[in-house]
Amino acid sequence: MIQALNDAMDVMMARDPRVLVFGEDVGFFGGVFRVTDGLQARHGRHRCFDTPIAEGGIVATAIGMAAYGLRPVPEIQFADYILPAYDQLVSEAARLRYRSGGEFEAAITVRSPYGGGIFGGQTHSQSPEAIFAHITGLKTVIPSNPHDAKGLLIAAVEDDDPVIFLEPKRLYNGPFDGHGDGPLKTWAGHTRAEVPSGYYTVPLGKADVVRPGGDLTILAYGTMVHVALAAVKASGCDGEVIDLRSIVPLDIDSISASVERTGRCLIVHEASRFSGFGAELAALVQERCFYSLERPVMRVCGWDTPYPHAFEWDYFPSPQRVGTAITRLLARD
Amino acid sequence: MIQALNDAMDVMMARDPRVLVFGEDVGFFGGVFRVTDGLQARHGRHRCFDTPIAEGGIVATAIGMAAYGLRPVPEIQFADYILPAYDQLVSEAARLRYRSGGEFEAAITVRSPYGGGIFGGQTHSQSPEAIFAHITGLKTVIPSNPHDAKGLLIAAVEDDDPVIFLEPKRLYNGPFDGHGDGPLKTWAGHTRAEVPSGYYTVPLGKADVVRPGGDLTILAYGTMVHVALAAVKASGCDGEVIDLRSIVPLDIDSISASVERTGRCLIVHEASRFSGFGAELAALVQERCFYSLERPVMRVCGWDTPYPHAFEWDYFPSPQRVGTAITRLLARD
Amino acid sequence: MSGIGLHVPEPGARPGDEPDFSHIVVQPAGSVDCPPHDADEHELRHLAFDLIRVLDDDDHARGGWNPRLDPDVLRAGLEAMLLTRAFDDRLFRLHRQGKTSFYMKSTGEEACAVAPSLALRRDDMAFPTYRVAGWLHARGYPLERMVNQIFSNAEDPLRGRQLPILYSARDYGFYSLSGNVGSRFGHAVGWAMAAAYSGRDQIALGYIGEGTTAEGDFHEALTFASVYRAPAILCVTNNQWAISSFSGIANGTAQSFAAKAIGYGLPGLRVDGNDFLAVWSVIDWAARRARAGLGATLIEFFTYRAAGHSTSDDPTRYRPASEAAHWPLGDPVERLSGHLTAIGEWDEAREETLKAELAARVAAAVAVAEKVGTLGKSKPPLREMFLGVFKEPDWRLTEQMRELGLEEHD
Amino acid sequence: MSGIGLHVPEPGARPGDEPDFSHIVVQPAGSVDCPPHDADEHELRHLAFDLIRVLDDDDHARGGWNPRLDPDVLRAGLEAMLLTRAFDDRLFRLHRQGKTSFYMKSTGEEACAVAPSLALRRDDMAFPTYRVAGWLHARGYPLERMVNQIFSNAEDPLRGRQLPILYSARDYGFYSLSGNVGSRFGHAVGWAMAAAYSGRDQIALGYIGEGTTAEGDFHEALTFASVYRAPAILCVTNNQWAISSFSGIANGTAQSFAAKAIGYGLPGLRVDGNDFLAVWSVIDWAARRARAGLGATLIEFFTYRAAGHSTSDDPTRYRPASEAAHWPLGDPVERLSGHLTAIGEWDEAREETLKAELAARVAAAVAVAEKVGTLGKSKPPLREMFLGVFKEPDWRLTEQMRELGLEEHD
Ligand SMILES: Cc1ncc(C[n+]2csc(CCOP(=O)(O)OP(=O)(O)O)c2C)c(N)n1
Ligand SMILES: Cc1ncc(C[n+]2csc(CCOP(=O)(O)OP(=O)(O)O)c2C)c(N)n1
Ligand SMILES: [Mg+2]
Ligand SMILES: [Mg+2]
Repeated sequence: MIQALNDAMDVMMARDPRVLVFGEDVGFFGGVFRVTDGLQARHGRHRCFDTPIAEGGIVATAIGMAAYGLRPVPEIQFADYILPAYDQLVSEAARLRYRSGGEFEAAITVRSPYGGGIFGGQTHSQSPEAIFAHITGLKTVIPSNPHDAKGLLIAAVEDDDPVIFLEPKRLYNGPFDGHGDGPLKTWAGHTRAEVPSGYYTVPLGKADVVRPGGDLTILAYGTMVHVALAAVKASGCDGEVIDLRSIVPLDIDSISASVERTGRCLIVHEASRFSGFGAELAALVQERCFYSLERPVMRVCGWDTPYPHAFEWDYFPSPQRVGTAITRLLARD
Repeated sequence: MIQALNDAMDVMMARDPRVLVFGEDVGFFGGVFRVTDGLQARHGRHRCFDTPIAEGGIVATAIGMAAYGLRPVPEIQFADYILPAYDQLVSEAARLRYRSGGEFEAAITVRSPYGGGIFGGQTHSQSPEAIFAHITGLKTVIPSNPHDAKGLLIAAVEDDDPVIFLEPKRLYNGPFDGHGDGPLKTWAGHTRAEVPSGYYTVPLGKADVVRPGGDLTILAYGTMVHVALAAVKASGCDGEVIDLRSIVPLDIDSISASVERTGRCLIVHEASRFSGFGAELAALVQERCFYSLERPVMRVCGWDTPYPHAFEWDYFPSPQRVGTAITRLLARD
Repeated sequence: MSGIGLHVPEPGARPGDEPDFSHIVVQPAGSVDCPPHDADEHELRHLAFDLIRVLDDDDHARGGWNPRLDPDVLRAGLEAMLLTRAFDDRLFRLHRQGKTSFYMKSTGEEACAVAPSLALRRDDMAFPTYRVAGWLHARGYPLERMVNQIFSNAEDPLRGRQLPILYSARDYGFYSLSGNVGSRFGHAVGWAMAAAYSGRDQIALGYIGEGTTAEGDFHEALTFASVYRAPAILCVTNNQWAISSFSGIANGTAQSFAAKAIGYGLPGLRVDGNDFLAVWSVIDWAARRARAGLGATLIEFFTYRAAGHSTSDDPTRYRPASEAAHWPLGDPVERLSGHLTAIGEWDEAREETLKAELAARVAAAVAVAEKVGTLGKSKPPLREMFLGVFKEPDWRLTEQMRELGLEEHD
Repeated sequence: MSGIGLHVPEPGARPGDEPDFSHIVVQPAGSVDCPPHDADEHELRHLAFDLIRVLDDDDHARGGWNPRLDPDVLRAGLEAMLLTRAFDDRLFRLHRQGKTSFYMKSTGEEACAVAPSLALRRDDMAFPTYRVAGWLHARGYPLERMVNQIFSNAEDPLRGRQLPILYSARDYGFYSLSGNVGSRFGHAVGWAMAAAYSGRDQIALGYIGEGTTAEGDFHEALTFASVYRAPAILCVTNNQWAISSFSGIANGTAQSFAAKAIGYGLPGLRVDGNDFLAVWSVIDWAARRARAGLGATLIEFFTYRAAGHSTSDDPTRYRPASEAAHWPLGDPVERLSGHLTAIGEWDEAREETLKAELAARVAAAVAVAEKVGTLGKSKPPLREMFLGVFKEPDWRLTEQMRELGLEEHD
């Protein structure tokens, strides 16, 4: 997935001189996860460079550049460290077009490695998508595989709205089914690991039914898509797994159509549960599919605690926990 | 309500030398809403003082003071301006006890005027409670009347956890039923405007059934409690209105008990709907009361736009909009 | 003062006290040297502690910082300052009459907005605060557009979405304002970097209030400006007050906001903000430096907020009512007018005529806007509430529009 | 260099280049004056551009900043630095063996942690970065507790909740660390203000990396320290690198991090961070100033990060592999050892004995902790995941504990 993301930026930098890539350690070094590796060498120091350690300043600079007419693609080193830039994203990027009557807009794409599963402890593991989903004017994208990652990132860079692009770092080097003690898998051989070369897009706001099924609907994104698939497989049920790909815009039609068919809905995310994005999904599903629902919409999420280093595999939603929820949803009364 | 809040701080400053009050313009001037009026004169400049315009710095300073053993009560001038302090609240205040194995804690109470209805435009009107509700380790309190405001604020100051205390500024000078063009009402004569003198608390996490009823349950907090009451009255139905008072901790038992009885639930808040706190309430209600629900849980909220100056009374949930939702919820099929 | 205990600074005078500006050292006009614009930063450090002044007490221009402007330019500056004042007075009164929800004046600080607006190029960009409307007046922004914005009426260029006076005027080099203070200071630096990246010699001018320099945004903007040598002029308007807090609440024991430049390796200039010529001159110096690729300059405009903070404020609650009258650096309008008179290019009669004409222009613009409608009496179509959130409304917004009986395109 | 175009700074040398420290001016030890600790800030400004050094190339202590410490104190400092190094070496290797998830060394910077720890009082409080474990070693924090934390095992004092090395040790004057850089710098100021408010003469010492000075937190902390005259010592550890970014990415065209003090009206001292005596001396000076109620001092420790950033880093990708060996200010351990030897208070044999003893102490502590268990082999009871979030778990946490089969009190 790292290569796919790198590709996306490489393609866009070659196509469009307005695209700049910058962030902490992204220049000469190529990023702590190497996602920007080689971009400085290929496109020049003025197009891919290091920044001071000041996330608010990084985003402010990007907004100013966008106001000039460029299309900056800043990186925040870890999504945990996006919070110092939260005011810039919410009060400025998300509101600029609206409040200026369309005179200025903030066409920026803020990339950030995100989520847990790498023993990164409290501040290298968090999943803050809900605090962006609530902010009107921001789009939020979370890919689950290399193919989508590249296509979505290109679409995000081309989008005229500010996009938060969260990269599940547990998926950087391979799919992950949630078994913390399992062998490491690489992307090799995975169907979604084949990344076309050159330019292509995956549109924002289109979910992907990664496993069609009739028994129940599982809504997931990022790493949890793989965990959900593993759980469905283990359960032996015919579950439909929908990869949302972007949570804003949200593909509400695919969600409703599926739940209306299955009558059962399970939501899975890593972020802690309370007031997480799963709450909005549950609220929407029961608003729109109430009379089709056989069971309450269920959520399997991170617990309502900070991300705990030693208890990573107890916190991270596991195929077992997802399986238990599936069993409950499918139980005959 | 201003006087009640002022009272609460006055009482606590007199009782406990560890209580300090500070923020932008709160010292000599007494705050732009005059909530800290007289505290500097009564308790001294070292106990109630102005700060630099740096919300992150205000909260950081408060956390450091709390780590020493004080109980700071900083004010953020408008809740819209709390975002520069978001990282301090989330990464530091909310996590300090947890990550330090209990060695340090951040017993701070961050007060902030909040919400719309005063023609304050985009950045003097927002309701950011959802972004706090999602953060484990923070408590979030929103009073709806003078009596509760004082008792809840005292409870918050005494609480050992960090508390975000959001004061609906539309209620500062009187209850408000949502009719933007109606005559101004003062608190005089309102049942909850009688504020006992001296020390008393209203516990965090206990909702208040402000109007018992059997037809449906309306969950609200802050200004919307009054709007909900007005709408119930206008509709002529027997709606139960629950004032949550604090959204974390949440009084889930009162909520469940009510909805199990009424089978219908409406959630009202000013913040924009998508991924707002109403989503969590809807998710919880359908999780816990699914088999009692006659209708989907409904939400009436601010639209998914920034807070728009000229369209304030179109944006702000009105008794009419609440009334329409009540009608839909009560409609026979 | 020292000793243990929490130190909390206080201004020299509070209501009831005599105004006290004895701590302010006013250097004679012309006494500060004017180094070449490409001098090394370390040769410029003393300027951050001096006070650059051109106009002397006898209304003459003195010293190396005298920009030697054409009298036409000076008259244009005077006119724009007077227009700013006329507009402020009128709109402030309209607020009292309930015709708008909010207004803010810039009385006493007009030179800090007008001189840069005239000194810089049309393709440069200002990143304003709410107190530099003079920038727009200096560039001939249509008055009725401003009033329409202030009334949030059907002709409001910001479509009813924004608080009064939080203008946006791209074609006039005026970036979108917002209610948050400080959060656009870094945008100025990003814009300047983008200009440099694009190979253009445009510059960005960032404004920030002295109170707001305490925000992290200020520091991050200066850091980026320093690291990438951004062609920006970063200006602190030190008008002594931030609502009710005096400048010592932002600056602590330091005496100069310009001195903050030193820590970033940038030149810091401290200038008499009520001296139109001095303000022009430092802006011009910094612009030449920036256009030459030598990076940013921090400028402190030393001035005084003569009016209340906004229509919601009553300054007599926290400072002596007569403080403004004691401000040692005078009034920018009177000083420029006095200078023009002293050099024989102006007289009282012309000023009276001009004032009357400007008042009439403002009145005419207000009349036009009032005909469209004042706050609440007229507003843009309701669908504007939903437009511009995203480039294209998503299903949430279209559904919500439908709920209000609106069509996306009607 | 000037001209239009986006300027992006680069370090003097990259992998494959010769290390280049020619831009660093090393002033002779003893050449910088030592003003009284209660001098006025404006008399101290030059110190921000100087480099305070005590230990000369011939291993002797020189000049007014010589703290004239007892040899016992010097030996305690040397021992703590050697212990820090021994601990780092051992734990770094344990990471390679998969016994922990993460580790960070402070090689080359030990004096910046150890000297302040010994110079300050037990009731003062340090607000550390992840690179000052020497503070704990200097105060005798039990080694096996540190290792237990690093292993996140059943005896981990932080109950498995925190990344390795993000210690908290209140009784040792060591505030809770976190993975975020910078966000505790302002806590130091708040703590110091609280001490002053409480009428105590305790002081807070804040640490921050030179890269992290770019965060708004840094500026806001200095602003509050200046405004309220907080009894704090605010220290920038300039080890030249922030992961792969050289110091010019934080400081732009400025040469001194200490010079940032000037903009706040605070004294700024720039000191040779590899000189134990000089570090001690400036801390002592600043502590006396703070305890006298004269407010905060900003100190720049000029040093070099000799090791990689962390166990996740490979510095040869972005800087010459031999750069550390060329660092012009030497190694803090060797320099202090050399000084003790020069004054006849130390010799090679004693050092070898001490090193062996320290290695054995570390090994013994590791053995104890390994017996409890390494990462994943042992952990605190699972309910610790839910405790400490709030003072008392609310229904959400108790329900979730129940879902995992846990009782709140078992
Ligand atoms: C982030 C933020 N915090 C607080 C406020 C409230 N506020 C509005 S203006 C102001 C004072 C600003 O003072 P200064 O920067 O000196 O500018 P001046 O009003 O003097 O021009 C404050 C605190 C705000 N608008 N934004
Ligand atoms: C807020 C935040 N942003 C980014 C990071 C990632 N990060 C960890 S250490 C580091 C470099 C810090 O450099 P410096 O301040 O010089 O300290 P040093 O490592 O040299 O001691 C960065 C960018 C972080 N931990 N926190
Ligand atoms: Mg001001
Ligand atoms: Mg460093």
